[in-house]
Amino acid sequence: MQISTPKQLKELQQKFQDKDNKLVKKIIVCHGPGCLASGAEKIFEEFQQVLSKKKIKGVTLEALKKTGCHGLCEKAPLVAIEPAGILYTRVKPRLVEDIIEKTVKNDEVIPELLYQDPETKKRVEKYRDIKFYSHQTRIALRNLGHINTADIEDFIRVGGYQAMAKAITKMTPERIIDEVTKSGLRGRGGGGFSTGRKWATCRKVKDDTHYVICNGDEGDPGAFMDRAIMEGDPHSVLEGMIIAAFAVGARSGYIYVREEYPLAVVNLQIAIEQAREYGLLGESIFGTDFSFDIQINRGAGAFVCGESSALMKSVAGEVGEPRAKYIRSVVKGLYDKPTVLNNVETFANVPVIIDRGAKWFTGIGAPKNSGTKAFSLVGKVRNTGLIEVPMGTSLREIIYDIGGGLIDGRPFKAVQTGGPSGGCLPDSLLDSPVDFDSLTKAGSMMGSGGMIVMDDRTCMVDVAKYFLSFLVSESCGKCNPCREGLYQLYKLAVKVSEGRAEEDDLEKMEKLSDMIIIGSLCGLGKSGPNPFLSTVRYFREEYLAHIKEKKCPAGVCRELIRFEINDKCDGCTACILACAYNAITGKKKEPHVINQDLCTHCGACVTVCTRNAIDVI
Amino acid sequence: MKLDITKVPAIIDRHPRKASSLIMILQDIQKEYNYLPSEALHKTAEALDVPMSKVYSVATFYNAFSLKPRGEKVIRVCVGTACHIRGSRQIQEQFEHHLKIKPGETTPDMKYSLEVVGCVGACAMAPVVMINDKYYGTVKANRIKQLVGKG
Amino acid sequence: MVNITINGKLVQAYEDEMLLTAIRRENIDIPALCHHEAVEPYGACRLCMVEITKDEWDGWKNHVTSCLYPVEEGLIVNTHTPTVIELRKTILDLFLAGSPRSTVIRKLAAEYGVTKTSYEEVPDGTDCILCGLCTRVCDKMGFSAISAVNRGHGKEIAPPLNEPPPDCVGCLSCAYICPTRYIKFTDDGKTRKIWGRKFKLLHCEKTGQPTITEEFARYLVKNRQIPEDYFKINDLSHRKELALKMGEITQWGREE
Amino acid sequence: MRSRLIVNPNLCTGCRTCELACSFTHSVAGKPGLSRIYPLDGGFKDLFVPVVCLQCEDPACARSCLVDAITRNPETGAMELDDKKCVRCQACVSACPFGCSLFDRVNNLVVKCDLCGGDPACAHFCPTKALEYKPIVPKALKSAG
Repeated sequence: MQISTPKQLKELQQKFQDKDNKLVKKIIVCHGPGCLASGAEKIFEEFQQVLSKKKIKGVTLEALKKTGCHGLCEKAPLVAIEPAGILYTRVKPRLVEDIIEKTVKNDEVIPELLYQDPETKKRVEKYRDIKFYSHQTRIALRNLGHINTADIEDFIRVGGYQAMAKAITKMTPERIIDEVTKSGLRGRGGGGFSTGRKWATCRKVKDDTHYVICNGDEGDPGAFMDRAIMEGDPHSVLEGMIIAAFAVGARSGYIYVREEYPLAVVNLQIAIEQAREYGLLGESIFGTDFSFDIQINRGAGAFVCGESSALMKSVAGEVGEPRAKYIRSVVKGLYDKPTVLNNVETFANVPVIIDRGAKWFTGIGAPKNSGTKAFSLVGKVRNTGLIEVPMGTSLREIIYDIGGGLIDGRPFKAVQTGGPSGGCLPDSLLDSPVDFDSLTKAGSMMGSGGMIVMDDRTCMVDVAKYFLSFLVSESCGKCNPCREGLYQLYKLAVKVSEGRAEEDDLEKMEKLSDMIIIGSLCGLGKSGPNPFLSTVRYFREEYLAHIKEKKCPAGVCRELIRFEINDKCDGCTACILACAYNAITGKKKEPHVINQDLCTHCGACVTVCTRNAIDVI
Repeated sequence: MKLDITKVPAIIDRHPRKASSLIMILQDIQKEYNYLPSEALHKTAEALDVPMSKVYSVATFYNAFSLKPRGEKVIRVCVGTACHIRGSRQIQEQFEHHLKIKPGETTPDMKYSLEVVGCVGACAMAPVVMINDKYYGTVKANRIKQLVGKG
Repeated sequence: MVNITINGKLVQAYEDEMLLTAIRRENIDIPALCHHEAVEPYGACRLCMVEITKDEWDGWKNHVTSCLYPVEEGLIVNTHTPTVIELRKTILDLFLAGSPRSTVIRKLAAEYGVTKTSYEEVPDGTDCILCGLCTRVCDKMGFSAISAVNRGHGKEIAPPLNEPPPDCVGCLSCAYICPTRYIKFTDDGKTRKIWGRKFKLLHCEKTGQPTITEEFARYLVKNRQIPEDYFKINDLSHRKELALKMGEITQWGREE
Repeated sequence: MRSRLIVNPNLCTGCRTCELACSFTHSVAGKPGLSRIYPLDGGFKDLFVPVVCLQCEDPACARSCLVDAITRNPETGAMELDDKKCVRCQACVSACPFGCSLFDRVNNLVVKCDLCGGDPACAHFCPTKALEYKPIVPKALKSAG
């Protein structure tokens, strides 16, 4: 099937819609990252088996859909029943038969499987009434949870590739770039650079070859938006890339996917092959003289390859060492050719902007920060998951309304955004809007969209130490300030966390941080001290507690704490089994005791104790 | 046991003979052998006409590559931010304790390798452990023994 | 030619040249450990960083490595601002922590007032500062016998698989270019040892004096089309031959 | 027409003034450097031959230099060695068939004649005109290789 005109595409869409309309019921099994980690595949197989065994009128195997991330990962695995709009949470394989019998066959809702509002304790029947969803606006994630992963039919059914058809057959490259520029779309990878301006610069470079690269090297720990898009809606990324390629005059494109995402590679590859089959990739697209094809490159486990020049080196099969930014990659990028590099989410936004126009897009979000941003809301928050909100939404709204507040109702302490380049923001900034400029002003960063919520049991010194140790092992090692500077900064953070530091060590750390920021070659080093700087800025007392009182108020830093079992212990032996160091002894149903000489303060016992019987002192 | 590297030329042939194929070829070799045998590195260097030093540089720069044989089951403990604040360090230590190896090492019986990974992108289910290609979410310290058992 | 201002003085620089070249032409001393004219600039040691600005930048300033920042019309460069000096001090302090025994580093650090590192000395630190000059010159010469391995703080320079490197010809360029003289070799006039490899030296047929390694000569014969005969005798014998030849010619001139 | 350094051994007395002149002109850190010119006993009774770089048309020194440190000065025609680029591999020292790339062991430098940028000191100070810098091309001495 080769589509050669926009009309053919429309006809095809109609055909797929008609086919879909015939489905009386749809059983949607979420295959997002969270659900996959909770056994979604088993649920899907179970549905397949039960459905093929039972004969239900109008419900065939076609009713069964495997979609991308629904977002509410906390309650994974998720199953939705359409068109009723029912969302079942924490589904287990043994419940599948029940769901088919009751809900699919007889439209009967199973209350125990419904989402329970943490405040009202009420079960919510309709998907859209769950607060987690009602506060969101989905653009980049528009198709997740609605269409089959890597299925071009389903994608075309919901209007896929229409924007691309419009761009190629009705618009000039200049008009496209103009539209994207006017939309105010800024790089969703975290840099926040104007996408339209990037394209315009690239187009202007006179060269016989231009490249388009999609950065799918989502390296920030705690972020998985791009993974969800690449796995759940790969065609949106392709469509965005094709439009970009047409706009800048590129004939080849690359998608660089980090190696930790094998499923993303599989689904993108399927999508590419489907698009080629339909004539949407390859020679003379839509009968024009525009030709474009895409190749996937898998990363090999290097955070620094998220940096553009390092990524391009890696695509070329080399070591991912960044080069100095004085020569911009948009002018001299992959193989020294002008190259547009955008992030997955940025590309996923492009078709919608072309389809609905810049004006519509600027109507969403905040001034100079138009549109939405996807976040992975994780950490000590109740509703962990994948969300998308208009720019400018406050942190409070995200954490409390969508996230449902903190686990066990513990006090909020900080929220970390921007990954290892970002920072930790305290409760005093909960009402500040989430957009590129506000976050930077607050000493953090938008980053690619990880949002990690921390409660009072999270130690900020430990968090800074964590990020520094991450960066020390991920630094490419080329330049001195990053390789040696971050290493020394890490060593100093360890000193603080172990209670060996003195007050002037903090100043030393701050001074060193300033020099690392000025001196480093690439963004990794230049933003490396941010997690330390932001925590010391907002949580200085906590650092001082470690230094002066030799105490870790959050009860995390091992050298400064010890554990004791209190009288709530009912002798369940859970902690004894969890302790890897045999430091806990006691008989069943008798209070246990911790041998302080053997205890390593790892805290495993605390995590398994259901009686709150272990105190951190 | 002598290593059979006769499959290497076929792996190389699946890719264009140019320097930019290097990482992809190494990935495929690793997939086949579970690590990068040195003879395979030499063959790759020769076939792509890339200096051996560059091949070695790439093979040691990226985390995904191992120059030592790895165990049947590769246990990867996610130590991403979300996992960290939900206790991945304990999980890692539990594995270290039960398997008596450190990250990057393999048990002498070649059954298990332990690795830590920056983030596997399943942050909502923190802490997460991957055993070969399978994900395990919300892992608790007392589940480790069982995980090591089944994997 | 482009006009730039260096430390308040208006100077001219060639287009496409790097700032460092223009600065050094003015006899301004700024340190650079990873820079060598034989290879492409790299920007790893960060010691040559300077402050730049332009009139039209509205007071905005940037710090760049002068070794790979191309000169631009109207650039205002300051090579010794307090921040730049502080930066160099910090970098040298960090280098000193990693290479506490290196005389080169100690001397340079002392010039910036750092006599003892204020950081924790790196356990098993070496004199290698990972400037990458050895690997870059080895690449440039066409051997690529050694390379950087691992990354981050575990990075080091090594031959592939840590075995004697087959592509090495024993030219010693890596050892000569190393700013901290970390790369060790031995040469007893018969054999040369470097990177765990042994090389036999060629000897002048007339004087018996050693010249270059067999492998290096073979490489030059093969890749640079130098006649093999040229390597049979050393430079002194070549000169004597030339003198003899010229003498003969002159002699003919006399006879005529 | 470009000038060349002409050697006429018939006039050479072996006084070694040229060597001194070269050494002082190419001093290293205030100390005399290695002379690029060598008056050698040519093996014919009273005849001395000052051996100096011939600035070949297709020079083996430049061809053997793997870092492109030896290039021709378009004004003087001299093959000049850029010490900032030289990595001391001494390929040129071994490759020059006339032995005119020299290794200065004292200063750890590779050196060769650069015609002093257009006014060779050796010719300037030669008392007997055995060395002359003038626009003549001797027929007998063609480039080597």
